[in-house]
Amino acid sequence: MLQFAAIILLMLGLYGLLTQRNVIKIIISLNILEIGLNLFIISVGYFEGGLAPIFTSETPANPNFVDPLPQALVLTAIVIGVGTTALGLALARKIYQKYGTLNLDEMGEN
Amino acid sequence: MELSIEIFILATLAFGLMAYVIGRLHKQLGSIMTILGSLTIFGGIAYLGFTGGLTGETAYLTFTQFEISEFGLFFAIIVSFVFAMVSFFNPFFIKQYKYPALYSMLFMFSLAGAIGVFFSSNLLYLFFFFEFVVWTSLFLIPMGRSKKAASWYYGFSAAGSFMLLFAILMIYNANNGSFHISGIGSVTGTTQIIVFIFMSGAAFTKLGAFPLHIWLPKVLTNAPDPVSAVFSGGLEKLGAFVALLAIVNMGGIGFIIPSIDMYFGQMIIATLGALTIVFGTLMAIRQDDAKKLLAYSSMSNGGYILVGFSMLTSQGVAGGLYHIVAHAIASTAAFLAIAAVARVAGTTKMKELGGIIHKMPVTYMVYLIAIISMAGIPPMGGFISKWMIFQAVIDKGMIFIAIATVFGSIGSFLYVFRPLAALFLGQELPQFKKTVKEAPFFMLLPMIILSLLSVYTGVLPGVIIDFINKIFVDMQLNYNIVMNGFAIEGYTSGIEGVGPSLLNPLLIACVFGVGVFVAFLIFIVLKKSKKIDLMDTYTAGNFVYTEEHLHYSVDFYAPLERLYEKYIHIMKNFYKSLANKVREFGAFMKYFFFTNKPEITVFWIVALMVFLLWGDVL
Amino acid sequence: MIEILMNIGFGLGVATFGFVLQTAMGGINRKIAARLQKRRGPKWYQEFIDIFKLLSKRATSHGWIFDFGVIMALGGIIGTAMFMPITSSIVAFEGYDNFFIFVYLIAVGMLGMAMSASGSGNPLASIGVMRALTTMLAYEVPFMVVVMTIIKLTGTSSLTGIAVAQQTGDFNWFMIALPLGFIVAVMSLMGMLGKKPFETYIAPAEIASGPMVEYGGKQLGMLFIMHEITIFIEVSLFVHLFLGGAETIIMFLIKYFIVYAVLNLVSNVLGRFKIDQVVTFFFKWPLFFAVVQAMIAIHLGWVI
Amino acid sequence: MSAILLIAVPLLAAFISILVKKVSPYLLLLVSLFALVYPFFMDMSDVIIGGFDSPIGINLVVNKFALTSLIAVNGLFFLVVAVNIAQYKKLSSILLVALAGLNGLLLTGDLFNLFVFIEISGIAAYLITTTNKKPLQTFNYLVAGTVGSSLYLLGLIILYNMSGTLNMADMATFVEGNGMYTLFPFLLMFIGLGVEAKLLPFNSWVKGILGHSNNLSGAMIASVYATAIALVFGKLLAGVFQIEGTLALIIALVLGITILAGEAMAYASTKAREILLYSSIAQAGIVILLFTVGLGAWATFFAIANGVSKFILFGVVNRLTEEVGSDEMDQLKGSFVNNKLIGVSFTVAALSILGLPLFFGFVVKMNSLIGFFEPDFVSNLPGGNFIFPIIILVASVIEGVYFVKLLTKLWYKDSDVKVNFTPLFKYVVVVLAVALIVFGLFQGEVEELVASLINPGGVFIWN
Repeated sequence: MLQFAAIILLMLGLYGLLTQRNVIKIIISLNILEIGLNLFIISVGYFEGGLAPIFTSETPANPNFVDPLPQALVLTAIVIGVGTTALGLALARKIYQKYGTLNLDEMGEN
Repeated sequence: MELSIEIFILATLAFGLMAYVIGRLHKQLGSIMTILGSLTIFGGIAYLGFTGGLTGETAYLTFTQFEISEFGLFFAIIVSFVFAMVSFFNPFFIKQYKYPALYSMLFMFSLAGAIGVFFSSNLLYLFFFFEFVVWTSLFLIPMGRSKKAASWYYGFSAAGSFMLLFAILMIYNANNGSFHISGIGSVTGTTQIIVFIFMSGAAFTKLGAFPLHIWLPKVLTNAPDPVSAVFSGGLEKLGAFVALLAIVNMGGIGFIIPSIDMYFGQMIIATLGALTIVFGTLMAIRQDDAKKLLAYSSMSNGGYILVGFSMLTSQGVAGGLYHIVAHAIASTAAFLAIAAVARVAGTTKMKELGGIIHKMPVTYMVYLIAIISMAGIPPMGGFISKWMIFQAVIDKGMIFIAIATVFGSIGSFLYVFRPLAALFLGQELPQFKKTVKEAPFFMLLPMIILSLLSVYTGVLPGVIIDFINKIFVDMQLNYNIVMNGFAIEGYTSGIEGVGPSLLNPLLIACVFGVGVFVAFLIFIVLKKSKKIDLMDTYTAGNFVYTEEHLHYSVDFYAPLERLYEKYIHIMKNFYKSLANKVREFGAFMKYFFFTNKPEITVFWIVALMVFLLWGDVL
Repeated sequence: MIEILMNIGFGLGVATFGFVLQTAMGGINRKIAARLQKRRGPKWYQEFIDIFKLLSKRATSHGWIFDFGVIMALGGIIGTAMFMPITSSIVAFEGYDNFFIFVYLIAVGMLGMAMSASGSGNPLASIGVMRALTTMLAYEVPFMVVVMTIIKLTGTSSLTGIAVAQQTGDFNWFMIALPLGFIVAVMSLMGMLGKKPFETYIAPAEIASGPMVEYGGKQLGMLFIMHEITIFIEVSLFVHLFLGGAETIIMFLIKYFIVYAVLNLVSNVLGRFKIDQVVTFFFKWPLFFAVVQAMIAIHLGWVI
Repeated sequence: MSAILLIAVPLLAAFISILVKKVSPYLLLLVSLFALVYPFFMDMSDVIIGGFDSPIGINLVVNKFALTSLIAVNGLFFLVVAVNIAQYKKLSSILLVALAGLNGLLLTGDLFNLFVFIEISGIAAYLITTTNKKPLQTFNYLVAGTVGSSLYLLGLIILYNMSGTLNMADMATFVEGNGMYTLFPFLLMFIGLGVEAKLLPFNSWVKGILGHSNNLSGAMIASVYATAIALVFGKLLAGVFQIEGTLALIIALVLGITILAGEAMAYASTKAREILLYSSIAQAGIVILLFTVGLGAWATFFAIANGVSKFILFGVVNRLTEEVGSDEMDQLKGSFVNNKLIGVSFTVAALSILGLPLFFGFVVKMNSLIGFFEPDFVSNLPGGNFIFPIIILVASVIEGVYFVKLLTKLWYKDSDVKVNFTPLFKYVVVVLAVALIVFGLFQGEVEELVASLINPGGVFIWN
């Protein structure tokens, strides 16, 4: 189920990228896409009833861990996503300074 | 004495570099280096070639291999000779160029490349030298009149040389990874046909044959005057070289057409060659620029070479080879004569010129002899080659090819006469009375040498026929041209009791001489005539005082031109629209993919995905 | 050496013979044409008188190329005529009377004349030359196709060889063997001789006699000689190619007379083409017939 | 000495440079010089990071291929930086990050790690392109780049889910057995990388970026980044992906269109920079095509030759544009009349791209084409044996026509376009041009060098 949610988010993000004409909204669409992706990554490692992959004294003898790697990966991906978003927003600000608008259609550049 | 051919190539390159260095210090001195260089190279190759002192060993250019073949030697001698003759003109033209030192260098470099092509036994390096000639000669062109010609030249040349490359790679593939030149003959089946098509394509582009001829008139018109001569007399012959490899060396391609006993592939080549002749002739007739006219004549003569080769008979192939010699000499001489005029008159447009003969009689005679040879009239070299080609065509009984060859031959009277009448003869226009004078001795020298050779090849063909026979032996072809004393044996029908057709050029020349002598006697014994002014002519009761009005040189063949003027731009328009199609495609793609909208990329990604998923491909 | 000199002398004799023959023929035919038109006409030797008168007059010259061209023209034509066989046995250079020599060596003469005319500086002359060359382009192509057919069939391009092939019975006279080709050749010959309707390049009314406009005196006289010999060459070519040549000199004279007279009569009842009409005319039916004839003869082998 | 230094040192320097702004340009120069020299002394052994063994932990792969690409990319990087740093001192830290990212790209042997480096170098690239003063174009680049890398990540995760490994070598062995299931993720990854590698139709950002580029960004993106991305792409195509069936068809289509359309678009352009940028699209297509069909060794050098040429071309054209104020070809007419040295170098670079003899481009193009025709060569793309050489050759013809047009325009005109080049730039350009000629002349040596990239089995090695 989780995968479906992720895919839907991905699709939403793509849809936003295709249709939105506002710079900020495009960045938001990008973020939605990334969140969908992150969710997807997480979902890869997860299964119903899995335990956190940490060995403690209470860990059963034959532990049913979830895959820890996607969780590690997703952290990196999130960080990168944040970086990109920040850069995008900075650019948005520049764009606004230059054109006085955030709407792509109103910028008058081909 | 023995020398390796690579020494010559390296020496040519060295001469080029020297010409550059010296040319940077002093323009003319640099160009004099080109004279020294090309004369040395020509002398060396010709001397060692005839005495058998050339070897193909490589000590420096170890990446490639050379082999001394008779046909390579044949071409190398012709081309280096043309270069040597033209190089005499360089010092007189060098001041016109924007980059004189570079000119001298590239002039020598293209000679080096050409020699490399003729002697390479490694096909890949044959291509290497082929391309080398392309780009070195490429930069000679824009030093002339138009810069656009260079890109036309490159477009066609590149198309041609890549066709050659493709053919070479096919040969490589078929011969288990060997680039040796003998591989051309050993391909079979479909590969053979593809190789044949592509190699012929390369030959056609270099030779400027229909339908790949567009660059030729453009380049020959707009290149600097000596370079036009080099192209027409020398570099074009690279195409003939490839044609020889493709058409003759590969042997018959495809099935045999029974009624004329020709292979289908050769038939196609012959047809295209015939079209080249007709096209070149018709276009040459209507030109106003003397250089452009000669350019189209070069094209049509290229057609003769192709027709000759494609006959695959002794007469045909020998005629083609002989035509290479005759045309190289004649067309170089003609281009040089026009260049000499252009140097003093500043134009080659025939409607702006007139009466040059009164100031430049020697140049005129050179041009006259050259065009007599080009039109295939005895006693010049062009007659012999055309005669042999006619023999071959009749032998095969190919009517349409015959029509084309005859048409081109008669048509050549028409067009070669144009510059004669409009440029040299007619009223002496006042603007040339003061400024124009005969070319200096060092320009006349090569022109005179070329004229003498034109006559020599037309009177005593023995030496060249022997050489051609040696080429046949060397290429392991079953052809032979028999010399019967001074006469050449032509077409033998095999009908009982009928001997071969004989042509005795020496006899013709003698008889012609006797005729002229008799006419001269008649002329000289009769009363001496009174010399009158050119303006003193019959004008049906009108009095005309301006020379221009008594000079008929614009639209000379107007009635004839009107008959076909609608159709002349077909091929050019085809290539122009091809170029436009590429441009439109590019503009379309640009419009389609390169708008400044961030969603475009996303759209394409999604579109590709949807297409794949929906189409159930995955 | 002596032999060659003898041959050359012989050849010069042929040329002289041709000149005398054609000049006389020309006179006779002028007479015939005059009678048809209900005139008395000039004497049969009128043309000789004209030529000798011209040669004896003092002339004007437009510079060296003007004279040089005339010499080259006459010289070329004399040279060509020297190769011409009269009968199958009377030929100056046996074995070397190659058809292509006649086509191409004659062109030297033409070129010389064109050069000289252009050198006169008269635009009318240049126009005449232009028309002459254009006409040449028109008639030469169909003619050559027919001749090539003959060469292919007989297996030799030697003129006597072709004539002998017709005499020995290998072929009928080619005027019968190749009827279509014969018709084409007749038309081409009309063009070659500059007879109406193909006399556009002389066109006295429009361009004042075309190439000849500037000439007078000895130059014109020499060009007249050249003209007569040219006609001799062309008509005898025709005789050898299509009428089976001649075994005896009488036969040659008869055939020659018939051909020339018939052509002359035909041309006298026709008008004149415009120059572009000449070209389109020759490139339509004559060329078509020539090709059809060649196809039939060479590829199908149907020779009567 | 460990290869990790190539990534760690620039990153460290990047941090330091933020602290001490004054010395940052020198630091950058120093570090990029270090990155250029260091590979020559590096051990040829894989580096394992974090103590986990290869399939599990991240590893850096150091082999001939990596070394060659490192030297080429870092060399170009150093030259770009050296020529431009005086003008763009502020960017020092970013360029250091870019260097780290690029080195990481070329070294890493882990697919996810590759993603991280793509993003690092990508973000640095976005920042470099902000110097174009066209924020909107940079924004386009950012969106396209991010979507691309997201797709790469998506594909990667799907692959991980199937195979349970992220290591390239491990993945390659997994793919061997499960070819057809990996189509979809591979396609995603291919598209993702295709965005960066300028493959049509995922490259709409290129025009905005390179069409308005300046000295720094033009050379950086078209030369350094293009070479690096092409080589990385090549690493994946040659080493990990198994291209057959539908994927091969799609890739063949994409590449064919990229090459032809790239040249056609360049042909249709009248602006010097646009011509160059579209031409580099086509070149990228050719390089990736070569990698795809398994001619990796020559593709490597193709990418490098192209990078060197593009450095000269973009460098010169951007400089001209800056002086003249327009990059319309007609405005630039006669620029080389007074700058013969630059002109000759430019010409050499252009001729090298066209693949004309005497120049490096010829050696590379010829041998690549010969590769297609080796008797035992079997292409994994449909029609690869014959169609693609023809496409490359046709493209070369079109390419030649517009380059010759450009060259004749730049060389001939009587007007006085006066452009001053800094001496340093001149030296660099001339040295590169000479290098192109030298590599072109010593073909045998180049061939040996290339042969060393191919292991005895005849397969191009990436690890």
